[in-house]
Amino acid sequence: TPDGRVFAPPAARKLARELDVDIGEVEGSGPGGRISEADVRAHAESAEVHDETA
Amino acid sequence: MVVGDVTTGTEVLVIGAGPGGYVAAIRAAQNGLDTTLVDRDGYGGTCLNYGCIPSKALISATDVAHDARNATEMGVHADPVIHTDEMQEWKDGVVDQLTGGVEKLCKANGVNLMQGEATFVDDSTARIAHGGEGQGSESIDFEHAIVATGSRPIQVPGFEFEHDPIWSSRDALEVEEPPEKLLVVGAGYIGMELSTVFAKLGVDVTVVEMLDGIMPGYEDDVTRPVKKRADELGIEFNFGEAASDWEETEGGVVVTTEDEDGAEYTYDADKMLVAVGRQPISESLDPEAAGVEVDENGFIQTDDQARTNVDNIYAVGDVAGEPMLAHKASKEGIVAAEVIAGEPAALDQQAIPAAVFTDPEIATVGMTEAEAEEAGFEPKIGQFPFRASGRALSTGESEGFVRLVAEQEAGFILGAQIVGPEASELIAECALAIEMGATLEDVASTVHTHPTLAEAVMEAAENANDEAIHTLNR
Amino acid sequence: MVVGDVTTGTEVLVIGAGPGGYVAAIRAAQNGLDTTLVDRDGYGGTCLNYGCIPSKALISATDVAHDARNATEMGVHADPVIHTDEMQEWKDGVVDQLTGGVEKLCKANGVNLMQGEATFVDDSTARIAHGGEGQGSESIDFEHAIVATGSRPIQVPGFEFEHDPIWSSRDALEVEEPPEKLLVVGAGYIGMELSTVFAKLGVDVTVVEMLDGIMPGYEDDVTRPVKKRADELGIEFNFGEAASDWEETEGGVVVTTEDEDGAEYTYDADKMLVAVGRQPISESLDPEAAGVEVDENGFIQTDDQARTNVDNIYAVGDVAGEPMLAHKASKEGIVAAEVIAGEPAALDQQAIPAAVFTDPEIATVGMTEAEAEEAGFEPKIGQFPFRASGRALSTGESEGFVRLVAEQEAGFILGAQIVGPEASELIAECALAIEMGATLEDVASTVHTHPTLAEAVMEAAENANDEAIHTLNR
Ligand SMILES: Cc1cc2nc3c(=O)[nH]c(=O)nc-3n(C[C@H](O)[C@H](O)[C@H](O)COP(=O)(O)OP(=O)(O)OC[C@H]3O[C@@H](n4cnc5c(N)ncnc54)[C@H](O)[C@@H]3O)c2cc1C
Ligand SMILES: Cc1cc2nc3c(=O)[nH]c(=O)nc-3n(C[C@H](O)[C@H](O)[C@H](O)COP(=O)(O)OP(=O)(O)OC[C@H]3O[C@@H](n4cnc5c(N)ncnc54)[C@H](O)[C@@H]3O)c2cc1C
Repeated sequence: TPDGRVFAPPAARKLARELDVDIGEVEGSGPGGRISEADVRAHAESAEVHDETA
Repeated sequence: MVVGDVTTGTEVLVIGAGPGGYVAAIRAAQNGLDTTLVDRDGYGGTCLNYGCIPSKALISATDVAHDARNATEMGVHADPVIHTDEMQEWKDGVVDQLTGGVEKLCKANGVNLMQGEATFVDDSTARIAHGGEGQGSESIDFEHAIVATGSRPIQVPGFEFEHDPIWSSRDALEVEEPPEKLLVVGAGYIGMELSTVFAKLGVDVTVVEMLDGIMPGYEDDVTRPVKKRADELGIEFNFGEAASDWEETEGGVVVTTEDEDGAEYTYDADKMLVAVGRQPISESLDPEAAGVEVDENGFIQTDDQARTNVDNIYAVGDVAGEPMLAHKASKEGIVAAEVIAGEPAALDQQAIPAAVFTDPEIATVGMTEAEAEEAGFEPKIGQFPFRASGRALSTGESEGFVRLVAEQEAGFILGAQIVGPEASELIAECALAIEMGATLEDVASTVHTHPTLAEAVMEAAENANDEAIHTLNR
Repeated sequence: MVVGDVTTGTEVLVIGAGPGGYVAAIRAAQNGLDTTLVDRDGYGGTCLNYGCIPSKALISATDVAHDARNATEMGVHADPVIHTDEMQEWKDGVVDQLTGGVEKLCKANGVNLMQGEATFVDDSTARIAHGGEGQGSESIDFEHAIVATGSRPIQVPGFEFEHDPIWSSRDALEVEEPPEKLLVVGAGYIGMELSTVFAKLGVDVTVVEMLDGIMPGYEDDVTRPVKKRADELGIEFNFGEAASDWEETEGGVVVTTEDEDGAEYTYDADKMLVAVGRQPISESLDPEAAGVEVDENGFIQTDDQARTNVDNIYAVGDVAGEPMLAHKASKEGIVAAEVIAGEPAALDQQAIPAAVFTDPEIATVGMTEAEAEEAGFEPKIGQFPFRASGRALSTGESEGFVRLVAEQEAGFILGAQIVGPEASELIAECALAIEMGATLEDVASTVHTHPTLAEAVMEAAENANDEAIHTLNR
């Protein structure tokens, strides 16, 4: 988005902080790319997989 | 007698018991932190004692009378009389109940309460000066401090509040006998809320404002219904003038104002209310002693965790900058307390709503159309006028509208502007929509109870998508 | 003169111009469909003419008077008088403005309007019988039909509304001269709303109800504040009795009721309002002629696209089943129109809110705690009492509470029950929360304007998570 805003509910934003995920890098599966908690979790898990395989 | 010096210790010292401080203290204690809350004045701060609550109480009381007086169209005939002393007593009762509640809640959550003025000694010690009988002071060591010292009304040089006929908002809220003529300097939200109260009390109110309209932060069409209602109430406005001088007369004042070109005007009044803004309170605390930086306006700069430049010191509420609103103070207080407790909290809200309790109310959240454009969005606008709302018509108040601002592609809602009945309540749904990343379609698809004012939010969303039922889509 | 038979054609025939039908017609026309809307009575249906709107108008007018009469605590002294004839005139003006608006909106969107009673001939033809002067009838061919014929008050055998002292809700809403004593049979929401209006008009109101409390669909603690207020208004309740007989006296009635054990009681009154529920209107339309099935209660069964058992015929609103609410009718109308237009619409809403405009108001959406348990959830409950709300106290109305029901794990909000000031408006945020799949944390993290009643929704969410600031968490 033009102002760098991420469309994600507060709980998803908080989860991202908890999991140390940069929410700006999460791909949202909701309408218009809205990010859900599940998206944040999936991103965190795939990041872990990357870390392990790297 | 001066009490000797004792030093105590606390994990979290919260300075100031307004909506920033007391909320921070309660949340800190809920998180298991040993917490001390100190205030030199009443629990609840400006908001509960001299701000939000007393002003809203007087607005409600005068509204009940005003509504009854203006309901002949509905077949209701009444000639209400307001006994200002009783109204004040009731208002004080409401304030006492709430401030007493704050005290109880603090205690129930295990917050240590302290009465006194805090001054930093260094970044881990403060001195608390007790006023009143048992005068004296004590030192307190802290691991973390939360500064929540709030704000005070700005004084115009020469128009200091110690002069009897010159009122601050606090003085105005305590009036037992309304003046016949009141001059209000400043048409910001506090000036407008109070002008309305006094006009409804039958006072002859004149407003002088330096800028060229009321509540300049808001869009013209948003303030227009408020200006119109104020005109109907007989409030007289003089824009483009600044108060420059005053003189006491028998039992009143003559105030001189000046316009841009230096032309002078004079106004007779019994009292004069100066409401030209508020400024942070930080000096008595001596933040510099703790190494905390204060900007040229007296505000303490903080990051998105409410932290100052000093690692273990936080600042929240009015002293930490705009918007100077109670709920912004509380939000920051919660975040500061949670960060101290080690939780992943942050001031990550997309938007902070604001309400003005004028007649009719104004409430906004997030971006205006212009702000959305500036931010690089191509905004999509939806609007619904209350005159097309069955609920608004059936309550006899149908001025105003709901406007939603969304981004073009997915229709994510970016902002809302509401002027009209219960605007302050209706904005809650809009704020949730923004935080949730809701789209116009989400709001339009949510079933809204009939007949309610909240349907206007749904219709505005439909209107943005050219699908409104109860207004033409253009 | 009988006008000769003409056959016209339309893509979509909408039968009934209430909130189900007129909304369906407007949306169908917006979608480019050639649409005809027929009603045998006024545009706006029951809701605008004899239901939601007139009842809410009378509630508002009597509230203004009642509030002023009960504001001495606030220092407001008034002795309002209500001129019922003027109140009726005002109410009629509101109704006319809205029904006129519906007509204009239909025309502006290109809907063909027709006056008359529709009867199905088969699944692609209806006959429209015109009443009044230009009597006669015409045939109309349709590709799709939307049945939106609404409902009527249930008549208790022997207590038919044609008897002068026996009122339906419609009669009650048109009263120019309030009776001295009114007996209300039925303590459902319509009975309670109207009892309150009449009590506030100074009428001596007695309510008789077969069940053992008011508004039995709601939880006890939700109706309690309403019952308490009704008691304070002097309304007398007699539960566990059913009206069994009545007799006319000079200028009034004596009504006999019977309890479970057959014991009889009698009540004197000037008028008697029977408000024991509503039933669908389908017979005049002859749905069977089109092959549309009607269940034993007269409701037309529909699927989640508002479609009946006949492919090109839809049914929406009261005739299509519970909940019999205007906004449910409108939602179904929109879905039917969109499905006909080939859009992927469905009645997929998670919840339909409902409001009762008693004093105080009740509003609910989604599941109660018991319903959540039944559905297999382990519900998490959060509650906030309005007596701890600064806004509620500062308006002088602090009865009631907000309750949120959520599921245990993620905290998804499943339902809300609100009783108290502006409950009908506050439920909008809760409905959006449910539709968005918001969690308790989402609502708690959304900044809510201070001081507002909507803060109670946020505090209830915090309370469910043991994090409320302004109430104790247990
Ligand atoms: C007339 C009026 C109406 C208002 N209406 C609204 C409204 O409707 N909605 C809204 O959101 N906002 C409203 N506000 C603004 C609102 O009151 C403030 O935003 C809010 O009070 C800020 O909270 P705070 O905790 O930052 O500070 P404050 O509430 O100002 O509290 C600060 C506290 O700190 C104490 N203090 C200061 N220095 C020291 C020290 N050195 N040692 C110990 N204690 C100290 C003070 O005594 C005070 O109690 C209104 C304000 C006014 C004046
Ligand atoms: C006193 C009262 C208060 C109420 N308050 C509320 C409230 O606050 N909120 C709420 O949501 N609901 C309320 N309701 C319920 C609400 O009025 C109904 O749910 C709503 O009107 C249903 O809409 P509808 O379109 O299905 O039917 P209706 O509004 O009943 O409209 C049906 C229309 O169909 C016409 N019609 C019927 N048969 C034919 C035919 N054969 N040919 C042509 N026309 C025909 C009728 O003339 C009528 O105009 C209230 C009801 C009452 C009585």
